[in-house]
Amino acid sequence: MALALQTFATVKDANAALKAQGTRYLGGGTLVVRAANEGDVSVSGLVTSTEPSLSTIAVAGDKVRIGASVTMATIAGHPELGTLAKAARAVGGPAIRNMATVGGNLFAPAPYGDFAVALLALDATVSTDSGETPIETFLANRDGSRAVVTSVNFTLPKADSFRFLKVSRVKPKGVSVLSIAAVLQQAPDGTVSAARIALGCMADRPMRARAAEKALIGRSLTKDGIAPALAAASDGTWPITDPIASAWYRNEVLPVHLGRLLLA
Amino acid sequence: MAKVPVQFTLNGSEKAEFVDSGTTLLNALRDKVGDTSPKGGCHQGTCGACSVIIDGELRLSCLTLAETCDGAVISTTSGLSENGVLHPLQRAFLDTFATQCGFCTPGMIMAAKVLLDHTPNPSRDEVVEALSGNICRCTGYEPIIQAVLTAARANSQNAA
Amino acid sequence: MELRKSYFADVRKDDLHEIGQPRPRSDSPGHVTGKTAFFADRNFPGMLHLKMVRSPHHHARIRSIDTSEAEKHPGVVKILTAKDVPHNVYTILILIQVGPEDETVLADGKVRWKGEAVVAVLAETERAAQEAAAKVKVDYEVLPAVFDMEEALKPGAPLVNEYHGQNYYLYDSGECRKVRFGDVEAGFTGADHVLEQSYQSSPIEHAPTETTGCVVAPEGNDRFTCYTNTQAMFFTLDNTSIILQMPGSKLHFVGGTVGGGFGGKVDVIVEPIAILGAKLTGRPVCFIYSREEEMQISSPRAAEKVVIKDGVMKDGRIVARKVTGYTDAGAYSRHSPYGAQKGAGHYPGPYTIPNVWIDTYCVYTNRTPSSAMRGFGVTIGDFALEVQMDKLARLIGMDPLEFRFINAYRDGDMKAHRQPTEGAALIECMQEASRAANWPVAEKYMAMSSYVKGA
Amino acid sequence: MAIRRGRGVAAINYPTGMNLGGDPTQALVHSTPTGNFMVTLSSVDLGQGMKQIMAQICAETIGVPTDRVVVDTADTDTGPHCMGTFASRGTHRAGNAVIQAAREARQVMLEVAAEELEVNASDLETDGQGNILVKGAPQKSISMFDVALSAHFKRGRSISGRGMFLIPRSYPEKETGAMKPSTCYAHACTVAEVEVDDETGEVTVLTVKNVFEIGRALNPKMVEQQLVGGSWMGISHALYETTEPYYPNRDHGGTDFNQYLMPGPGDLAETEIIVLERPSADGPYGAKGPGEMCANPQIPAVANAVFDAVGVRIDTLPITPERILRALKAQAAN
Repeated sequence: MALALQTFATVKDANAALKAQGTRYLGGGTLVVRAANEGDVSVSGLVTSTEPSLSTIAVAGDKVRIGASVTMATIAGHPELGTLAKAARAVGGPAIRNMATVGGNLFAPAPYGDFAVALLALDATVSTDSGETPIETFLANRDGSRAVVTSVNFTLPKADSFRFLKVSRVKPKGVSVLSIAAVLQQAPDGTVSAARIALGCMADRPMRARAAEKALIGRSLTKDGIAPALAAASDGTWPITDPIASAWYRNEVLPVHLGRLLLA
Repeated sequence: MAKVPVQFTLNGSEKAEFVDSGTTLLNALRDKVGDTSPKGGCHQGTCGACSVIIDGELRLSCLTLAETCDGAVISTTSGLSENGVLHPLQRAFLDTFATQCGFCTPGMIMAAKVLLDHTPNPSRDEVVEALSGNICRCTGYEPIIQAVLTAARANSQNAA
Repeated sequence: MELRKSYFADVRKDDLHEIGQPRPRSDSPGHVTGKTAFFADRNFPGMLHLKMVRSPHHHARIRSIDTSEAEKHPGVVKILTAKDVPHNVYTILILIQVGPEDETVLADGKVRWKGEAVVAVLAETERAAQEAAAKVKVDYEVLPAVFDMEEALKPGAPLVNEYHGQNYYLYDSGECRKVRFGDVEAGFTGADHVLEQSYQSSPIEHAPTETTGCVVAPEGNDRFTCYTNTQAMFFTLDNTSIILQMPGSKLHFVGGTVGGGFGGKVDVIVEPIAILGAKLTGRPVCFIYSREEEMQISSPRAAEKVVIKDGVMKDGRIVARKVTGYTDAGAYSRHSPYGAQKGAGHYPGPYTIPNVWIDTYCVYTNRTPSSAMRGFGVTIGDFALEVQMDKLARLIGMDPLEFRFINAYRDGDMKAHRQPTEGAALIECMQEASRAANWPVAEKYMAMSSYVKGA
Repeated sequence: MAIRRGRGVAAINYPTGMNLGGDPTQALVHSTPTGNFMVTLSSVDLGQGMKQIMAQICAETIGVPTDRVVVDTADTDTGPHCMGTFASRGTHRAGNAVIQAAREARQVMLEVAAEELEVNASDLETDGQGNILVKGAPQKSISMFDVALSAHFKRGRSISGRGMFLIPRSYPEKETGAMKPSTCYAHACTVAEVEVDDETGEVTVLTVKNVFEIGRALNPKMVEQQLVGGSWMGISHALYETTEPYYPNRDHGGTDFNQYLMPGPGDLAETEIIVLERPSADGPYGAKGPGEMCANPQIPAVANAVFDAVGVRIDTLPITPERILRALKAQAAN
C-alpha cells in the first residue's frame, strides 16, 4: 500500500481516523516521514489535523499552554518563553527546528527528545481530547498512546530557576550524550527548597532524578552542598548504549555534568 | 492509485502537479517538477542536502510531504540567480573555493540564504549555527563559513 | 595556506603560465547554481526502483527462499535471486589477476555477514519495492560467526569463506606479505631498549554526502547506459561485463561527477545487478543506497591491528623494527588483499632502519566487507608508527621531534623493500613545522637536508 | 574539573599510485576548428577538481589560457581507459597522459604554424596566450585560431594527440618483499595542540599546524581545499569516526549523520597549512598526490597530544571520551 495522508479540520476526526491499523499521526514529519522513507512498511496511513488550537501558544500569567503542532523554532523565538529557548534550540539544526513539534518531541526515543526532558522538569501535563495527563505518566505509557496530543501545559518557572544542559559530541548540533533540565527553588538563604531534575538518555525516555532531587533539599549550591545529590544522580538510571556513548560512559559523566549545571 | 493535486510557487513560477499521496516534496521537485538542485543525501533529515525555503523558513524537503505545500512559496538554489547574475552567496562560494564535490552546496546555500535574509551581518557563531544542520564531507566547513561571511560583507557594502 | 618557496627552489622552475595559478574551478558555477548533474539527477519515464533483501544474520546457511508472496505484491515487476546472475561468484581484483573469486552478487546457499544481499526486488515505486522486500521469506540456519581477527586465525575457528579455505588471504609468499631486510633479531639483541606495542582501529565509513548508486537506461539496441558515481569507469564496466557475461561493447558507462568518494565508490556492487534488472525487464532501473546502507552495508575502511616491536639506541637511532599488521577484510576480499600488501610496502615508515621485518595479513571475519579508503593500507599504520615514535622518544628521554630527525630518511637511503629513497622531503617538513609550531629543535637538525646524507 | 593542555607531533610520507597492479591511464587531446582544445578522458572527478586540473595541465602544455580547454571525462564511449580515481593517482597518472597527448597535439599545431609562417617548427614557441611566435622575432606570429582553421580546412591536418602513462606492475619478491610499490612520495609533518577535560574525557583540538610537501601545487587554491578538508578528516578519524563503536562487537553501528560522528562546524581547530614543493621526477610538472596523505598525520599528532595532556595512551582508534575516561580511571586506580 502506498502511503496516504488524510487531513482533518478537527482533532476529533483525526482521532477517529487513527483507529485504523497502520496509521500514524503526522506532526512535523521528522519522525514519521523519516520512518516511511527508511522503509518502515508498518506505516501505511498518515493522519494530521489543521485544528488552529494545535498551533497556538497561550501565556496567561505564569500558565503556559503550547499547542502540540508548535515548532521548536516558534518556542525558541517566543518573547514570553525566553526561559525555555535554550531547550528548544537544543533540538536539531535550524531546518529541523522549523519542523519538529512539541508534540512529536514527546515521542522521540533517546537520544532524541531533549525538549521533553525540559517539559518533564517543568512538571508539565499533556492534553488529549480525553483529558490531561501528568507528563511522567504520559511518557511511561507513550508506546501505546494513540490519541492526538493537543497541547502541553505548565507553569513557567522564573528565569533563574530553570537550568538546561545538553551534552553532545558534535557542535553546535549533535544528538545527546545526555541532557539535564532542572527547576530549582531557593530559600532566601540560598539553600534549595524544591527541586525537579529531569534527565535525557539516562533511560529509553526522559526520567526524573528523584534521589538527586531529594538530596538537594536544604543544601546550598556549593561544591560540598551538592555532593550528596551528585552521588545519588545515577540512582535508578538505565542509560541507553548507542553510537554516541555507552551506558557506562553516560553514568560516569552524569554527576560531572549535573554538578556543572548546578554550580553554573 | 489516486493522485493528489498540489500547487505552489517555485522560484517565482506557478507549478501544479499531481502526486501520489505521501510523496515527499524532495521527490516531487526532482521527479515531477524537474528541479534537481535539492539533493537526496539521507532522506532522514540528518544531512541538509535537500534544504529548501518554504514561506521564508528553512525546511528539509525530504521530510516534508508535497501535498502539505499547497499554496506555499518555495525557493531552491536553482532559482537564486537572476537573469544569469549570480546571487552574492553563489558568487562568494565561487570566490572562496567553498565547493569541492558540490553535492552539499545547494543545501548549504539555502541555509545561508535564510540566515542572511534575517541576519544580514551575522557573527561567525551565527553562521556556524545556521549551517549546523548541513553535512559537508570534503571541505572541513571552514571555506563554507568564510563564503557566508564574505557574502554578508558584500551585501553590507552594496547596501552602504 | 602559505607556499614556502624557499625550500627546494634550486630544483624547481616557477616560470609557468597556467600551472601554479589559482584559477577558478570550472565545475563550481554548476555546483552553486544546482545545475551540476549527478547520476541521480537523471530521471527516465517508467524507471524501476531496486531494493535489496539483506541477511539479518552474521553467518547462516540459506535453506530456502520463497518469493511467491512478494511477486504478487502490487507494483512488483521482477525479483532476482542468485540463479539469475550469469556469473554470480566474482571478485573485483580479478582484473589484475588477484583471485580467487570469493563473493556472490546475490547470496547463494550461504550468507557471511549481516547485511549481505540475498534477493533483489524491482518495482514501480520505491515504496512497492520496500513492501515486497518485506514479504520475501528466507529460511536460515544460523551458523557460528567470528568477529575478532585473532579468533579467526585460531585453529577451529568458524570458516568464513570457503573460496579461501582458511580465514586469511593466501599470498604467493604464504599467509602474509613479507618484507625482510637486514637481521631484525640481531638488531633487537644489540639495542639499548626494545619496545613492543599493539595498536588497533575500528572500521571507518567514507560517508560521502551522495550515497553509492546508479541509474541504468536501456538504449533500445541491446546496449545499456549506466549513469554511475563509481570512482573507476572501466574497472566497473569490465567487472560488470564478467559478472553479466555481456560483451563490454554492450555497456556504456557515464559518470565522472561524484558527490564525494574517499575510496568508497570503487567496489563494483550496484551497477551489475541494476543493469541485469534493466536487461531482464527492458525498463530503466535505479539502485541507490539508502543512507543506512551507505553507513552499514557499503565497505568501510578496514579495522586494523598493528603490532610494532622496535630496538632503539640511547642516542636515538632505531636499529630494528618488526611490524605485524592485520587487516580485517570482513567476509570477502574486495580490495583488502591489496591494502594489506600496500601496508607491507609502506612500513617501516619514512625512516631509515637497518633491520626490518614485516608481515601483513589479510584476515576474513563475519563482518561487512571492508575495502579501500583515503589512505588505504597506510592511514592506520601511520597512526601506529607515529604513536610508537612518540613512545620511543619518551622512553629514551629525547624530544619527539628531534628523535624523528635522527631517523628520517634521505635521498639515497635504502628502504626495507629495497628501493633507494628519491625526492625525500620529510626533514624539511619537520624543520618548517618546528618553526610554525614554535617547537624548537637543536640547530644541527635545522641544518639537515634531505638531499645528501650528512650534508 | 581540570582542562589539561598538550601537544603532539607526527611526521609521515605517502606513496602516489598503486604499482602493485599495473597502473595505466590514457588521454586524448584535439583542437576544435577555432583553436580551442578538448581533453577526452575516462577519469573520475570526486570533487577534488580533476576536470579543472587536467584543463590547466593541457593549457600549460599547449600554450593557451586554461579557459580555452574543455575537459570531457568519464563517458566510456568516448574516453580512453583510466584505472580510476584512487590511491592518490588521478592527477599524477592522468596528468602525465594529458601532457603526452597535449605535446603530440602541440607538435602538429607547430608544424601547421610553421607551414603558414614558412619557418621551421623547431623555431616556434608559444606565448601562453594562444599565439605562436617565431623565437627571437616575436613580431612574426600567428594565432592558434588561425592555425586551427588552417589545419582543419586548408592543410588537412588533425591537431590531436594521444597520451598513455603506465607504471608497470611490480611483483613483490616472495621472501624478501623487494618491490616498487609506488612512484613518488609526498610528505607531511603536523603539530596538534589539544585540551582534554579530565572529568569527561572530552578532547578539543585547539590548533593543527600542518606542513605538506606535495611536489608542486598545480592550483594552489585547490590544493588548499584538499589540505584543509583532509586535515579536518584526520582530526575526525582521530577522535570521532567508526561504523562499529564497540568493535569487534557488531552492535550499535550508526546509520545516519547524527549517529556517525564527525566534527561539526562548531568543532573546528584553528588550522594552519604550509606547503613545500620538491617537484617529483616523474610527476606532471612535478606534482605528487596529496589527496590521501593530507588526512593522515593529524591522527597520531592528536593521539600524542592527548598523552601529553593527561598522561594516558589511547592506542585504539577512535580516541573517544569513553576510552580516555576509562584510561584515566585506570591510571588513578594505580
